[in-house]
Amino acid sequence: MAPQRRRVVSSPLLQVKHLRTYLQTGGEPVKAVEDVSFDIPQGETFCLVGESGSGKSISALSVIRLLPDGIASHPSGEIIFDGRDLLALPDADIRQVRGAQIAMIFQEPMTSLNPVLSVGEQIIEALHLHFPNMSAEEAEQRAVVALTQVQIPNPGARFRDYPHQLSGGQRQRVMIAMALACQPKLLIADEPTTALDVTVQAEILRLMRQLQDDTGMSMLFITHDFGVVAQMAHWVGVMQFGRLVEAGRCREVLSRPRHPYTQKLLASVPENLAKPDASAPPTTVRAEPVDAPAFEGSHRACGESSVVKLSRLLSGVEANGASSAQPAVFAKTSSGNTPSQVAVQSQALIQIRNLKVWFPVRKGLLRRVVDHIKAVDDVSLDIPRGEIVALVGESGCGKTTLGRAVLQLEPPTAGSIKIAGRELVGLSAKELRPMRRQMQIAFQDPQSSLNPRLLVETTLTEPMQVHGIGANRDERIELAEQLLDDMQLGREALWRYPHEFSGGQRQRIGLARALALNPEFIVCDEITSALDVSVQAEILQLLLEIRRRRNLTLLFITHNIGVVEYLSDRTVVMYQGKIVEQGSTAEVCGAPEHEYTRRLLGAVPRLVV
Amino acid sequence: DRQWLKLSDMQTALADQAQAVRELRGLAGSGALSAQTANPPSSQVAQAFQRAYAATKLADYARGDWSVEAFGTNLKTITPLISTDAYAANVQSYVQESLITRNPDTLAWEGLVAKNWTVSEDGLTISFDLRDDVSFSDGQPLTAEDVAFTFTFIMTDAIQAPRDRAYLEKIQSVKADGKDRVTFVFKEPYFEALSLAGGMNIMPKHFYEPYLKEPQKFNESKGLLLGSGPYRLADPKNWTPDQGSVELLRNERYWGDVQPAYNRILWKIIQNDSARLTTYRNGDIDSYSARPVEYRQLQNDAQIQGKSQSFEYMPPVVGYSYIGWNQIRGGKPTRFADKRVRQAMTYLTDTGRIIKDVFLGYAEPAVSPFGNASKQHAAALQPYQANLDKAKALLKEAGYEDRNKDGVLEDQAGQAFEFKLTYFQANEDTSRMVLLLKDLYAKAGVKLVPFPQEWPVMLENLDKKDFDAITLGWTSSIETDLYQAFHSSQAISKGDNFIGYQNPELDKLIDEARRTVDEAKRMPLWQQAERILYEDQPYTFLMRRKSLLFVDKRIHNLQMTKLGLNLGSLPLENYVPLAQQKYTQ
Amino acid sequence: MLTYLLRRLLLMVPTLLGITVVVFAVMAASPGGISAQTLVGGMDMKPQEKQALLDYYNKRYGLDQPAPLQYLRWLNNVSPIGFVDDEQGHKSFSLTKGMDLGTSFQYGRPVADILAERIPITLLLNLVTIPFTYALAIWIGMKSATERGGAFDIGASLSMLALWSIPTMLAGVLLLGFFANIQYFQWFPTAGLSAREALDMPFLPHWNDSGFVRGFLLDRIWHLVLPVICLSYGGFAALAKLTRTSILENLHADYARTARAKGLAERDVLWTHVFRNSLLPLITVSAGLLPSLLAGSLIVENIFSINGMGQLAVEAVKGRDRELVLSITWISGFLTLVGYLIADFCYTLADPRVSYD
Amino acid sequence: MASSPKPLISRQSFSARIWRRTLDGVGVKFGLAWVGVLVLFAVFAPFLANSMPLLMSKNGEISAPVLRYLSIEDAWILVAFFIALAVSRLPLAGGAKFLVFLSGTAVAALVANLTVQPPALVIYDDFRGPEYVQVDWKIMPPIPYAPGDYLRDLGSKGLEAPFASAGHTHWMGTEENGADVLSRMIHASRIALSIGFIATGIALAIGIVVGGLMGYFSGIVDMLGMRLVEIFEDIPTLFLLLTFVAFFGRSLYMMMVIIGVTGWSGYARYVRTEFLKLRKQDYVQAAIASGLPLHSILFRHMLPNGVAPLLVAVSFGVAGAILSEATLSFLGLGVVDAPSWGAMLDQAVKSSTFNWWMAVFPGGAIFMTVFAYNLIGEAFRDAIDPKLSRRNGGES
Ligand SMILES: Nc1ncnc2c1ncn2[C@@H]1O[C@H](COP(=O)(O)OP(=O)(O)OP(=O)(O)O)[C@@H](O)[C@H]1O
Ligand SMILES: Nc1ncnc2c1ncn2[C@@H]1O[C@H](COP(=O)(O)OP(=O)(O)OP(=O)(O)O)[C@@H](O)[C@H]1O
Ligand SMILES: [Mg+2]
Ligand SMILES: [Mg+2]
Repeated sequence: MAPQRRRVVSSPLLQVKHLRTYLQTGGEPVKAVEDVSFDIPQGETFCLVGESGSGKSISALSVIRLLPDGIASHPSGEIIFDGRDLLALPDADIRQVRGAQIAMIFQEPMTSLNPVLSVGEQIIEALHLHFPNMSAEEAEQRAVVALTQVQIPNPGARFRDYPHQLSGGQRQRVMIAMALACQPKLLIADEPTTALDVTVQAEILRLMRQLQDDTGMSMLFITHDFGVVAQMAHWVGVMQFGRLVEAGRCREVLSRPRHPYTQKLLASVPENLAKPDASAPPTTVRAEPVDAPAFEGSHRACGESSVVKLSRLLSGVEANGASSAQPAVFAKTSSGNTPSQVAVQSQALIQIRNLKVWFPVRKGLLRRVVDHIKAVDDVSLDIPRGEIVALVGESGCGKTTLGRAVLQLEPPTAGSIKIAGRELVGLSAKELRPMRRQMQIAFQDPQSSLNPRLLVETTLTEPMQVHGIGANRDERIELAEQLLDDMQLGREALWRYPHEFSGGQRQRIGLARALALNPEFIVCDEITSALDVSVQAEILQLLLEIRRRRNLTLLFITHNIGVVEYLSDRTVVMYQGKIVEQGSTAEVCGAPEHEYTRRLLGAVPRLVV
Repeated sequence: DRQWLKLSDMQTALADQAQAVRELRGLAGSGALSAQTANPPSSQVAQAFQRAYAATKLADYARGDWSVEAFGTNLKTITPLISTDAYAANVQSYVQESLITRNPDTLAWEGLVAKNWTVSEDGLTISFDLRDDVSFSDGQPLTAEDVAFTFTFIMTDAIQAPRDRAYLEKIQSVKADGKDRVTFVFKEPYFEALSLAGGMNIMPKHFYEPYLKEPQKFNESKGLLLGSGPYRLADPKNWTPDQGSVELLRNERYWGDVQPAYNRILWKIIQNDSARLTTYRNGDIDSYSARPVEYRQLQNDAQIQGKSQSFEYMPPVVGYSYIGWNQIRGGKPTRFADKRVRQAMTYLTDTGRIIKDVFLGYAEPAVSPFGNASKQHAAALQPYQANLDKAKALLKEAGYEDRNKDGVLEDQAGQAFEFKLTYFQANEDTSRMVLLLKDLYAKAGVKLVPFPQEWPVMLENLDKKDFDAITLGWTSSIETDLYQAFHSSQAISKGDNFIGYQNPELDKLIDEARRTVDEAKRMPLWQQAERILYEDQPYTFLMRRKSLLFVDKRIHNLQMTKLGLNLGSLPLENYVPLAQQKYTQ
Repeated sequence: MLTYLLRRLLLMVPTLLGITVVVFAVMAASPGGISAQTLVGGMDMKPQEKQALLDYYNKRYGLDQPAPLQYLRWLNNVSPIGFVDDEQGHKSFSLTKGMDLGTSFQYGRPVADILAERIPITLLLNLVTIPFTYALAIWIGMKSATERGGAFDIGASLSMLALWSIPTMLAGVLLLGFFANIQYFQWFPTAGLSAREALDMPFLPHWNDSGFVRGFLLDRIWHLVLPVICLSYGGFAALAKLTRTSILENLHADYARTARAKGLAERDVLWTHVFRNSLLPLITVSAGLLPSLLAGSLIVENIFSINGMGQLAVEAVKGRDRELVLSITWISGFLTLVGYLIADFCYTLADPRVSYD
Repeated sequence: MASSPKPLISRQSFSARIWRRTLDGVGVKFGLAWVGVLVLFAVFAPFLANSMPLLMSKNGEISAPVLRYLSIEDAWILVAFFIALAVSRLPLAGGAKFLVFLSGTAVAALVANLTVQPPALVIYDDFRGPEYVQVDWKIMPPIPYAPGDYLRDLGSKGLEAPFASAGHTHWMGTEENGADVLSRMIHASRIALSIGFIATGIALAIGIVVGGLMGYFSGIVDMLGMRLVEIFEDIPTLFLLLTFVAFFGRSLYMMMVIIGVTGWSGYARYVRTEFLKLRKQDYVQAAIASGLPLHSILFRHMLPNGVAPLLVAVSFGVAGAILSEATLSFLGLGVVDAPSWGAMLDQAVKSSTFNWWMAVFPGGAIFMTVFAYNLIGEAFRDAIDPKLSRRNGGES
């Protein structure tokens, strides 16, 4: 999906030559950008990719000179824009360039708009600034036009809305409208879609391409998603440790990466990840205390075995009836099962029936409940023992709530949840406590998922102690050390605090904590969403390995279809609190039945090489 | 008429004796038209106005300007009878007058509104002849009816004047015989009958009579004040405390033989001591009464000295302070019920030291309730001299010894001699004195625990007789009645003999003296009573404190009289010479 | 919005009841209570007269009844709806009986009158103080934030902290001693809220044949200078620090960066974008500032001889004046709560994100 | 890892980092130094300023009168100080250290109560009497006047300026009753330290429990809790103080308790908001999911993470409590006889003849102490929130 149109290249609009940006923050200066050079031709898009902290944003901010004066310095470099060296311009002149000729949009649509000014005011502000002679009505018209351009419905009315009244996608559109209002020659977009849903992302990306075609502007586009790169870029630059390690035509870089770092990055993309070795020894060799059916291990080991094929076939049947009432579907599914499949179903570790989690909306004098947010609405789902079930869906569709409800972190409004045949709903906190051993959860945000005040050791052994695992402290420490071994972390990590680890390492510790009680079932809530691709790849591989060794059952919540395809056995698609489709991953992703699933899959930017 | 209550309202300016003097005059009456003097000098000036008249003859005498003073607390009301504080009484003294007044030089009574008076043989009937030219500030003439009305008004139960009623209830009736003659009839002979009858502030009938129908309105009023005095309120009905000051205007209709000098009398309310002194420094108030420590320091302050005349004097009516030893607590006699213990405590209480260290010599030791200059006092009695050995001996005799060698005495039962001395918290000099006493008593192995209290709490404890010892002060008058504080009858529950002191011999003497109208016979009785008190030491009498006063130099004709300094005494004798006048209105 | 307001007002009821219950209980149990108060008024009375006075109080306030009953009686008097006695002594429920705050034991006057006298004075002080405090604090906070790390910032931060640490009474006495004293600088008056002469002057300053006449207004301002300084410096320092913090936070907010990317000059970023957002926390704080000024004024009122609520409150407590204390506490509590409510309401006006319904 | 450009591997714990960052400034060092000096004064007050000799020899017999006159409180504070010193050297975790210290001081208090029996009455004049003058040699404390020694025998009249008294030296003059101001200043540092810490400690304890419960449970608990908070916010502290003083007499401990009991509402609000935020944190959810007991969740997982910003409020609260004591003295409710800065400042403020030494020294000490606490609080706040600090550029 490369850009549809190419323009004849004259001279580059922007030339960055040997740019160095150092940041002074106390001790050693941070060499955020080291000797970076690239050109952006008129009307074309240059994509900067690279992992977090590689200097992408700083490069972009250097171009528009938005780095704080006090801390940033440029020991060398030139930024030639339209024949002028931006680095040499005085402040007053650079302000004329900013906004008018170079505009910038940022990653966080939630916070990048001033909450107390209406969106119209914020657009008009830019217009007034750069076209001082423009009358108020004209400015207003231009603003409405800009909003129309970015396809905001009913722009005349939206004009007076405040940012919080818009959805994330709409806000990002407003940002774009604001940037484009003065018809800049260069648009810098710093991860403009990272915070958005895939479906929304797809629309925004399409919109940006279209606007580029219409206006002929150039773009400096920053992302870390190669799928997005493939869609947007004419040119690609790959950054690592502040250096541009590789740059070139998009197609060439993606198909024939020369630098090892680029190669590594591309290999880490889930689509390109090697599936775990199918010939690995069956997990049954590891003695598990739980009554795991012997066939579980072989299930994965024989890859596309007959069972899987059969299940896919069957799930096709399910999918047909997916839009009708769920329980009925289930009845149908189970009734249509072959004997072996029935065995699997009846062995389902987690059985969810007609689960509802409604959040009351209270209003009025007495705070009476007038309505409900139906976060999870009548969901029935079986999670077979030993399988990885992926739960996908757009933001806010109720994935997290479902996961939390299964673990009884959110009291369900109605329905039943059974783990290994035991009912969870309605248990008191005290009765629940011993059950908690069997089910755990891991979270998305590596920052907040570990208690910053506790040693890793405490984090891992405290639950063990509560649940009486390990006879004494030494034994528990021993167990914790084994866990860290499993997680491919050094044993000495036990004696450190969470902040002393990188995001990926912390995510492993989070997993270790979840595993500490030796549970049968773990809910993984977007555990890789905040991570770079290469780190994500490591975590995913680790997860599969552990699953293999411990015969774990996972509910894997994500919205990354690549990850789903790589990891999961079954996929469940949620939409507005309901399950709209479920079945084996290959089938759901390969032949989506439901309209929404199709849309979701279509929106995923793919790295087509 | 002991008003120790007033001490509480004057917390910040306890030493403000100048005010006490004025207040006394307010109660006793002010100024008099001499009916006795047969031939007044050249002019027709009455005896009571003679001093004021003399002042007008001084070379630099001038009328005009204002007198500006400061009050230390906020006034709650200035309506007579219901007001309780000395400040209000001070204001009232400029507005209302009584029948007779004391001569500052001779202390003899002189007529003011009354021309002259006669006392019946038995002392039970007193008749006053009124001047016929007296009128209230609103122009209405003052007649005998008004005097009779005043009595009726006070005696009306609905009017909240229990205090005044308590004094006047010895009077049986007050009758107006025509316009100019009024007769008081007493129920029994009473030594202070004349001052009681003649000292009553005359309230205009036409002004106050309506409130007999609406007593509640009177009781809640803030500024209902009208009289025949030299000054008046601008609006006699509507003064309110939130004005933050009290201002009196010259009574243009004043009937007196001499018109006062000042155009206005103004009192500012300044609660904070240092603000008050600063205001005085800045010349915004005319006088400042200082605590001993301040006074001594200000003596060396050039700025103050440059603008002030300073006075230290002992007014004849100054109150005395004492430590009262509670003799009965919870129905049982305390250790202070033993006379020897009380005497020992007095020996330990080195008043000389207290006067020297705390009051810097600006006080004199008190022997008894009677002042040294009073005729009630027997000159032979000398204050107890501090004597540690005597005190120790007395205590030993009473059975106190340090039995466990911890430095504190114990009685036979092993109970340590430790007691709490209750005192009112807001007075610095008292706190200093208590700390000194603590150290003095410690030398004999007696442990004093200072116990400062808030006023209402202290009153409650007094009322319940729930204290070990207490230090307080009584105000005095020219002649002091012992009945209230020392008579056995007052020891019953709510009386003012809160220390539970009973001595039948003393009771008899007090009763006798109160009945004796003849001064020559009465005084020996008081002196006998004093001797008993001296021996018994129900109180340890501490001292009488001098008034320490700075007055702005622009105020002229300040003189010392037998009643103390004549600052603001009525009829007004002070004035500001033309050159120094500040206020023109 | 209306339901929100109503709800908030309803929630005040239990709080106010709670306050009065606590205060009443403490009052009832405290020594030197009401009965002692009657003693103060009746020191020179004879026993039977005291008894009569006590009877009068008993009848009026039901002092002989158990405390809970007394409380209910008080509550009934104070609440705008409740039971009334008609001539025959029958109780009937009335919706229009009005509030009766009772009569102060100490002053012998209706509490409402006393409050009506004092509240305007305190209000005047606060009304003058608050804008003054805010304006200066915001200016200083803003300047230090924009010049962060500079000499002004460090100097201002330190002096704000130092100001905050000065005991009010010391400041008051020093101000009085140096700026209202003939020995140093007699620039300001020592006591009260206006000079006697000024009461006779016209309102505005003007010239007449005897020279310049400062007029009532100027005189009042002149009297207010020192008390207002004393009253405000502490809160002012705290506010300045808060402003600085808040502006710093917003200077680095994402939307500020967006504004800069538009090409706005730093000054415009500050004024059009940062400033309004930074004011939001100040609104919350201002709710608490109001009652704190009311309470803090006791010392200032004493030093500068101003008859405000602070003095009244202390006098009332010291005199165990139950009706007065109760009224002052519940009214100030009520005002505090209303202050919070107003602050929240202002917040909705200032911040479009917040809405109550 | 490419994603972590700065190797964050450091051995410091979170609190140690905050502490280090807090200490990293001139102001806070000054503040801590001042508080440290106060602590030393408080602990060694009886040896620094007292009327009796530290050591003397009479007829060849050597005695230490200071020790004989040491009060129970003196002894207890001394022992507690040394226990604290010793414990800080022990290789124990923070919590354990604190426990050891607490139990140690509790035992010390008990022992002191049983063993220390100073004379019930001290007559300071005697120390200048023959018994203590006719000695072979004696060592006096640097300031040879006890705080309660009103120098009666020397005829001190009180309120004498520094060095103005004849025959005896007073570095900071004498106060109203004639006692040495410096001596009282030194002894009063105890009140200054303890009133701040104990009052704030009480307020904090109540605030944390109430606020924590409100924040964790929310719902109806929160509603009721908030009403309670509002009630306590609206009842004037002064009112309670006046009443309680009438109840129980004046005592320092009473004051601390009342300032504490009435001051918790702010902390409760604070903790509540903090807990409402923390409750949603993943690690708290994880703790719940692990089936940890409530007290562990509240006090181990939530409190330590919510307490840092609270501590800032505390340091300002400590400063505020000291000012409260001064205000109380202004109202005439201060402690009697016991030395206190507030009471001394009050003497300066109340006396109309402005005695500068009474204002400058106690007023200065109050100012310095409050300022020191405020500096510490400020530095602490900066350390917690690096965006606001003057030193760091802040990561925009
Ligand atoms: N304000 C700052 N102060 C100091 N260092 C900074 C600051 N901002 C960024 N850095 C450092 O500069 C380097 C480059 O950061 P930059 O924001 O450009 O990374 P990035 O490639 O945009 O990463 P991401 O994908 O996470 O946005 C990083 O090491 C970062 O830690
Ligand atoms: N405690 C709550 N109270 C009220 N509404 C809630 C609550 N928690 C979640 N919701 C609502 O329930 C819906 C589902 O939320 P949920 O967090 O489960 O979505 P999600 O699918 O996990 O989204 P994302 O991908 O963004 O994490 C959302 O509309 C959310 O606003
Ligand atoms: Mg970035
Ligand atoms: Mg989610």
